[in-house]
Amino acid sequence: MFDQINYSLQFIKPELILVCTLLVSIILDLIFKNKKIVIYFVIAGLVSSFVSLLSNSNVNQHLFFNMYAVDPFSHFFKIFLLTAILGIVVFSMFSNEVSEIKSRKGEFYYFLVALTIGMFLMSSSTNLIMMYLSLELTSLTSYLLAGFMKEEKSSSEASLKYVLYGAFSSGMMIYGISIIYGMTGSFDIFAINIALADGVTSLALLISTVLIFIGFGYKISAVPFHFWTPDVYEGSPISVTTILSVASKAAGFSMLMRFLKIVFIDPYASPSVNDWGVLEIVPIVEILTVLSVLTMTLGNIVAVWQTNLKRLLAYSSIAHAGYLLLGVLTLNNEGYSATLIYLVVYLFMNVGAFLIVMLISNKIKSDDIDSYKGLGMRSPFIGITFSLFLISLTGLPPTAGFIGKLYIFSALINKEMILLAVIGVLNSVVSLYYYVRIFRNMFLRESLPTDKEITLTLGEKILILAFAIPTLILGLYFAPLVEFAHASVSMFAGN
Amino acid sequence: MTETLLLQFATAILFIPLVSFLILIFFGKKLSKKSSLVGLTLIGSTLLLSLIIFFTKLNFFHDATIDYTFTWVNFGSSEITIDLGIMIDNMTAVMLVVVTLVSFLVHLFSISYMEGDIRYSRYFAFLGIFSFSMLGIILTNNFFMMYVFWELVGLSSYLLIGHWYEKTSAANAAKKAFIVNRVGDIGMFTGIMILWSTFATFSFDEVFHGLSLGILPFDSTAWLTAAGILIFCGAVGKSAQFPLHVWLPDAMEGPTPVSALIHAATMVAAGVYLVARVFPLFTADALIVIAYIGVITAFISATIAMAQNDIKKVLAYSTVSQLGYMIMGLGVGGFTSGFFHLVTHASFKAGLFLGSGSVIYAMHHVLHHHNDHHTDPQDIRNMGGLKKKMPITFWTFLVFTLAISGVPLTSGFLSKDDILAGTLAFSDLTGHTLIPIIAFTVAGLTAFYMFRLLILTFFGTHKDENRLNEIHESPWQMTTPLIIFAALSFFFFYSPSPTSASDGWFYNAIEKPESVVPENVSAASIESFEEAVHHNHGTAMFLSLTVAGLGILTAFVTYYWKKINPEKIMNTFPSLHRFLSMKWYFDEFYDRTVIWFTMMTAKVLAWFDFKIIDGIVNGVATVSRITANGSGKFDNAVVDGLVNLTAYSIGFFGLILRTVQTGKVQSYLAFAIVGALMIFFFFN
Amino acid sequence: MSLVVSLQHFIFVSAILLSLGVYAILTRRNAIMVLMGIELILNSANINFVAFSRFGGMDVNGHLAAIFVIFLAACEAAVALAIVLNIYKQFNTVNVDEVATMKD
Amino acid sequence: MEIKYINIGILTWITFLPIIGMLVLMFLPKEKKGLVRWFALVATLLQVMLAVIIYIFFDREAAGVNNAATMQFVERFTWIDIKSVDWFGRIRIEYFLGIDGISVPMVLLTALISCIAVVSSWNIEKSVKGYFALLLLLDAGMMGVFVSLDFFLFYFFWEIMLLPMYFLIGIWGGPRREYAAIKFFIYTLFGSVLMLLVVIALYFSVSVPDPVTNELVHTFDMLAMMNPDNYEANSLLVGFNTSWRYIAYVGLFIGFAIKVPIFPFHTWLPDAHVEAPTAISVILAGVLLKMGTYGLMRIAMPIFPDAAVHYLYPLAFLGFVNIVYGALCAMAQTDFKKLIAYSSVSHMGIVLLGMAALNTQGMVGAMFQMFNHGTITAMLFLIVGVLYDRAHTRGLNDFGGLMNQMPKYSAIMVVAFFAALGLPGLSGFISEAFSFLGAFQTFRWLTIASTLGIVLTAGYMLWTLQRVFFGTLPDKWKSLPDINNRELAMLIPLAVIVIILGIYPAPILDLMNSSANQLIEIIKSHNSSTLIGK
Amino acid sequence: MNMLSLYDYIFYFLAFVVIGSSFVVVFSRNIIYSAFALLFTFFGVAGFYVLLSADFLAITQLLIYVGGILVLLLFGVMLTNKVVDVDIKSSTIKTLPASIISALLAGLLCGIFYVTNWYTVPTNPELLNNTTAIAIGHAFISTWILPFEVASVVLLVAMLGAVIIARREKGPEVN
Repeated sequence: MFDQINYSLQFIKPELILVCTLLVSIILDLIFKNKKIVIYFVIAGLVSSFVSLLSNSNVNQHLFFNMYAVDPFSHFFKIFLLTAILGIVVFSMFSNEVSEIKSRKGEFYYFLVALTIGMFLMSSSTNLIMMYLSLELTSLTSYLLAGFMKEEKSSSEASLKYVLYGAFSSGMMIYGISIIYGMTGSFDIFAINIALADGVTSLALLISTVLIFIGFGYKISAVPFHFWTPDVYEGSPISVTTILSVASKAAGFSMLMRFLKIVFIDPYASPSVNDWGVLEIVPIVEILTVLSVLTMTLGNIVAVWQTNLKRLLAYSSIAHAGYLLLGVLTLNNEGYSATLIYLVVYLFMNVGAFLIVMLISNKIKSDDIDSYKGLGMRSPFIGITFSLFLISLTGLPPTAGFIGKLYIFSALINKEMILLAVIGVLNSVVSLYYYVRIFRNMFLRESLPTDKEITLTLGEKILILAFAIPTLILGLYFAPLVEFAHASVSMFAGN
Repeated sequence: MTETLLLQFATAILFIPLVSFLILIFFGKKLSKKSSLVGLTLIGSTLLLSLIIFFTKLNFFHDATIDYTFTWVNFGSSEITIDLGIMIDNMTAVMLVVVTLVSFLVHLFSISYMEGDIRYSRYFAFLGIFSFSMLGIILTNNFFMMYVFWELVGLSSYLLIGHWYEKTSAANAAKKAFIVNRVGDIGMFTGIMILWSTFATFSFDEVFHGLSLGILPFDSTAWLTAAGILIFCGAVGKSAQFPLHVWLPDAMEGPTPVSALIHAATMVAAGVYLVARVFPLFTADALIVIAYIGVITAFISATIAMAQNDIKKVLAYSTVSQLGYMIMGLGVGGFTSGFFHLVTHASFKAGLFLGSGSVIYAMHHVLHHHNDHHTDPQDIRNMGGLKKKMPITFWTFLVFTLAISGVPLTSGFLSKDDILAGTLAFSDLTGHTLIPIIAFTVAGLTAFYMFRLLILTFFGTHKDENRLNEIHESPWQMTTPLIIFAALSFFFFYSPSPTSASDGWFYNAIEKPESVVPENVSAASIESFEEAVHHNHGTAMFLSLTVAGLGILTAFVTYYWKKINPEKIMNTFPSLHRFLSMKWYFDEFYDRTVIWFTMMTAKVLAWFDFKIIDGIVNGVATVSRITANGSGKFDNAVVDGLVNLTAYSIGFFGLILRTVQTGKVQSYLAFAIVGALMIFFFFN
Repeated sequence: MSLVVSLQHFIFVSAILLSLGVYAILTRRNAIMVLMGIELILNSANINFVAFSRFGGMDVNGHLAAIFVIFLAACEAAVALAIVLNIYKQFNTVNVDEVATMKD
Repeated sequence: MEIKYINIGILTWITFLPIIGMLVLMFLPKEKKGLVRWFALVATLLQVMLAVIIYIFFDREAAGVNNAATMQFVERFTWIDIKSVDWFGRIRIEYFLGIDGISVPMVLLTALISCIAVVSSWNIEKSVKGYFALLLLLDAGMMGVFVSLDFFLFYFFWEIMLLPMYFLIGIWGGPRREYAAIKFFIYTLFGSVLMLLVVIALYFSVSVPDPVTNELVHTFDMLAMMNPDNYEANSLLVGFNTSWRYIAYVGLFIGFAIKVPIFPFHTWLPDAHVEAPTAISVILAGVLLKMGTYGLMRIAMPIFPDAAVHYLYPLAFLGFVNIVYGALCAMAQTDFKKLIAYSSVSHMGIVLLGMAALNTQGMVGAMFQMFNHGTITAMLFLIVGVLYDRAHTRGLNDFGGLMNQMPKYSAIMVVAFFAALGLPGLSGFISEAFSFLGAFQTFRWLTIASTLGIVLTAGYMLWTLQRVFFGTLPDKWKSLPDINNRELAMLIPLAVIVIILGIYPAPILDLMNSSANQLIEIIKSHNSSTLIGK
Repeated sequence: MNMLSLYDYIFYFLAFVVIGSSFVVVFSRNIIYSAFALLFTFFGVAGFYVLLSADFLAITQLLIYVGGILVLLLFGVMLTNKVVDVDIKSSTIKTLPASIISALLAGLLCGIFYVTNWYTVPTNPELLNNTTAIAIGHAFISTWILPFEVASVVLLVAMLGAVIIARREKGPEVN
């Protein structure tokens, strides 16, 4: 028994390092007035976790009595999440919102570490209670981060809405879990899978799936569980919004994908690459299809009406969740790998876009789309890089966004879900409407004479480029990304 | 003199006018006055070469067809190629002389006529390009080039009619000429398409050869007839046949020498030439259509000519009428006579126009001298008594008038008589008796209105004696062509006998080609037709002399001796007179039907395009706009971006959906749980 | 021992409790009342866990799950109340529908 | 044929030269506008030189189309090769360039029109650097479309053009530029996303053996897609005359039709043209519209010969509608640019008609019409631009009597107008005539109906000529200067090409003959092929 | 049919307590009443646990729910209401749609639960009479060690977070 625990421990070094980082930085934050020390310690902790993570690349282990899996799939997400969090930590250092709250600055960063731990756990959990726990860890930290600027009404409001919505959703989810437990007598998703395959069929399964999906749907902001998203994205500090739209959404997807793959796939079917053999007990693909179509369509067409850029990006990120779900619902290796590819691509373009919104918001104190008039001419660097991110979000070559969409639609077409693919591409046409409005304001409209020149520091420029260059490069040369994504899901093929 | 040399000459004839055009268009400004000399010299040289070809061909290669072909476009396989080339047969040789001669004389005439014109050099340049295209039509041995030059002739006609483009009427006339011609050309092009789809060649010879082997377009004689009629459409346009004749009278807006050259002698005759060229492929039905078109044209325009007062308009309608004659002649099967009338008509009609040009020139000078810009120098009612002041013009004009009226000893008598004989023969053979009846009526009408013109212009008294005294004869550059044309209007140039053309060299050289269409749809054979013509020759001559005489007599009675008051007759039949003077209301008819319809369609479609296709369902747009305005959140810029139905509805639904986002977290939760329940029930 | 009271009885109670929780969440304007509703939901889930555990061969896993839910309920309540207090500071109200400055 | 400079093939050079130019341009100082302009001109002139080299060395006999061996100036490298997981199969995207008779006229046209567009942009004063940078990017995109043989690459270039175009219209355009720009953007994106789906579907249906390992590799190679033997059994698009193939063809068709534009997808065109600056109108009409028909010829028809044959009549019918509808709409316009825009709709209809004929004359006619329309319409837009620069209005009814005021200008304009209305002796005639001749053999009545367009075109063209040049000169235009040397420099080459090709079209026809025949062969022969995948 | 045993009576009593008190929680206009009614609900649930032989859990329920959460909630009520104020009542909104939703949910769940074939295993009666604390303790340090440790991190974060959000900041107060 202790052997098992000892054995398991060697594979969770990255998580352990993060926990230590969290604990030490709490202490450091109490000791030192200079919060920079905490920040650098957090960065160091994240980096060392990253380094130790790299040694795990070929591990495929079920640990802690099947509670936890360290495998290529979770490995992919952990690398993804650490990259995102590291980026956002650096990003936050440039944020006025965060630096203005001097007294709680250190806390902000160690909460980021806690969030990372939560997301790590989400991506690796193979037990429903573990999933619920890690989801709650992530959520709690997110509520706190969203309300971090507690003197600001919008931030407080965001955190209230978030916490109520989140608590409700997780409550429904745990109720759903309880029903599943009642039917299968287990929390272990593998065991549940076997039980389901052995002939548990009932309406209760459907209702519990739907209830569990409330939890997942809330995490990935899928329609109709997305309602918190625009308000929380708008009210939170931009760096937190970025985390929510990228990292925590990715973590949600990792959990959802693992859950779907393990629970709803026929364990006795001979494994096939393109068809995992979905158990016919719950119309899971249909449910996902409806969710996905609703999500991307609603996200896009409501985004058309937004004038606040954070809110616009919030709706756009809802729409992107819809695209991601398209990849998930194919329930095969290809679709899963396409989702992973899209997530990576989305990381760069979305964080880049938020970064620019934040920098502009720092300088001109406005997120309104009208304040972007003439920006492209006043500040060509911002104009060009922002355009790049927006093109990528639209999904046009030569940017990474195109590659992401390409793989998603490839997966759909290969599964002969043509109609869904058509809906997907038409949605990306709709999305052009509102992205183009930003171009238009930046380049086609004249700026007011009162508008100041926006100058960026070298650090800011480098940070923007750190997101812009991958966005471009991945559009031109994406083989490593695709290989990585394939490798990460290929463990599912054998089952 | 070898065939090769002849071909080289022919090529030279074709390109010399082009060279003239290029020189004058690029260096015209520098040459200024000398441009006319350049043009004259170059066209003179073509005349010389044409004469050489003419005599050589008729004397040494009488029965040969000299032909040169090269591959112009190769579609990557040897099976389909487009071959172009030129050919010289007797018809070509005759036409070459006619065209270059008229062209040369018109050049000569224009030197003084156009003096002082602001675009003097450009005028001669355009004459050059006209000559080029006209000669192209004559020399070609295939349909493709025929069509190409056909259109180019249309272009030069357009440019020359629009020479004084500052005048709206001139610009309109030019446009009308081009477009009406194009309508005919489309028919011709369609005809050519039919032949090309069948034979994959444009060459006349090869098409005829194919037909004579029994290959029919789309295996049907109907399509063959259609092809013939469609190609004839080209002639309808260019030769101003009913119903496309409306452009020619308007074309008189161009300078008078141009009218003489293009709109009387050569270009309009191209249609006749075309019909003659492709004569073998006409079926009997096609020929009947052609004959009727010709005779209807002749009749309509003759009646209109009677009621016109503008000297050039009268001549224009007379031209249309005579062209109708030629077409009719060909249609009834009188191949040689129809073509012969083309040649004789060229000289006397060119002469008539130049004569009228001379008169107008004189009138214009006088009016100009008196600063009178109200009196129309072309209105015959303002003329009269010019006989003494302009003797050369008068005497030559008289010769032309006699010739066109078909008075014996003139060339016109020879050709016209033969055509009339042909119509009689045709009615004998086919029973279409209406054709000869109208043909003879038209002969009488022609004599009447031509003498009316002559009398009103040259006889009688001028309204204003003082002004009459200032009128004087035109310079030699203008009278010389008149004299030459007058000379050419006598019979001896064409035939030793004043009564029978068939003895002359012309009938010897130009023979009716054998039809290549299948026998059951072919017209009467040459022998039977010749037989019938011969049989009717005497009758025709007698009748034609009678009607011509009657016509002349009526003219003299009415306008010279004034025994009949034309005003009175007009007042008796006012509507008839208005009908004739308004040219049978053809223009009005077209304006209110075809053109109106086209413009309306265009406008409706443009509206449709703008409103419907583009801004599909404004209703949705409006709803969205009203809703949005009401809520005060309308983003004008967004609606700008939303251009059509989809966009509007997307916006609209977006607008509705966003109202769900109330900001109240409990309603969010309610929606979430309702959503979850709906998913459950949906998939239950 | 044969029981009239079966598994169904317990989970019916739990279902009713859940619905009442949902009702509270949807209707009560006071944020703290909403939190109470959430507690009801969590309790209903717990009843399920324990009941299933009892009738599923006294499986201790169900109990553990319930314990974790109780843990998390406590954590959540702490955080949520902190946020509600902060809201009260900012908005001077804890009525959820009045805290709605952000909307479309 | 391989011509290499510094180990890079000529097609890469001709495609990426503008991008190099653009990058260098970015580093030029903003203030030196003259330098920027000259630099852009040099870049495009170099491109023209390369085009001339291609023209000279192009092998007229090699057919290409679906045969990689007879493609010319081929450059083929693996761009992306993913072989990590066996379950996915190998993914290979190639950098595959090559040209044949279908593309070479377009390459020449693109180089020429781009260069002329630079010259005509000389008087742009607003953000000169940005303008020329975008123009060069656009140029590269267009060239890339015409030289790519890998569908992925093709799509890549196809989409790359959208953004520069959007900005060029949106920033430097007329009063309603924003509207026009977004309309263009949305419309074309709509078309291209459908195309993307078809590309993906094709990709999964086609596989070729790897030359080294002999394993089957999915490929974006267009030429492989044209070979029915390469379709995998049970794949979506295998076989002939299946409904999926029809759907895929229609998807591609819509993508291309929007670019052409084919009725009823044409409404972006008048707006885009009217609002775009002159040079952009020239590029739009001269090159961009051709991409649609090029795509149909090069991609849609040979890949889906069965569907192409099946939808031949609708294609021809749309051609007819375009011809007549465009002409009628043009007739009702009072805006000079709009008139020409609609005339483009009409003229592109002829391309469709010729293409649908599926015989040598028709196909060659259509290809030639693409080239000719490029030169002629470019001239027309330049002419409007010249006038607009001076008079600042494009209302046809505002003018009159300019013939005497601007004689040189008028002369050029007359040439352009008569070329546009298909006067023999000018290049437009030949292509129209060939298209009609070809179409007549296949669609008798439709072609006869379409000839109506010839008359209508003459009608509105001459009417326009009259309204602008004839009649009396309004007083306000008494001081309009005649065309200057720069403007002549851009118009005369086009006029010369129009005239020379009008007399002797062989220099261009020779380039495309064998490819056209091959193309027809491919489309017609599909019925004899019985293989249903492997 | 068996006679109702004591066990059953207790069950019905507790069910009455749980549902009745939670009705009060939900429908009471006075928030204080609601809070106290919640106390009974929690007790009732704890009673259920006892009925279901979950002794450890019943204790935990009492300790944490009653001793912790409920107190916390009461504090919250007190802090956000001026006690002397009459505004301690909490009004309700949108009762009709909410009733429909809730009724639907309850009906749906009960209906489904009624027909569902649950995972049931005959229970060893010995287990019912023994305390579960030992088994739970074992599980916590063996199979459930990871969730156990994670829960500690969650608690830490929640504690810190609650403090950070709720504490008063230096500087001008908003109130």
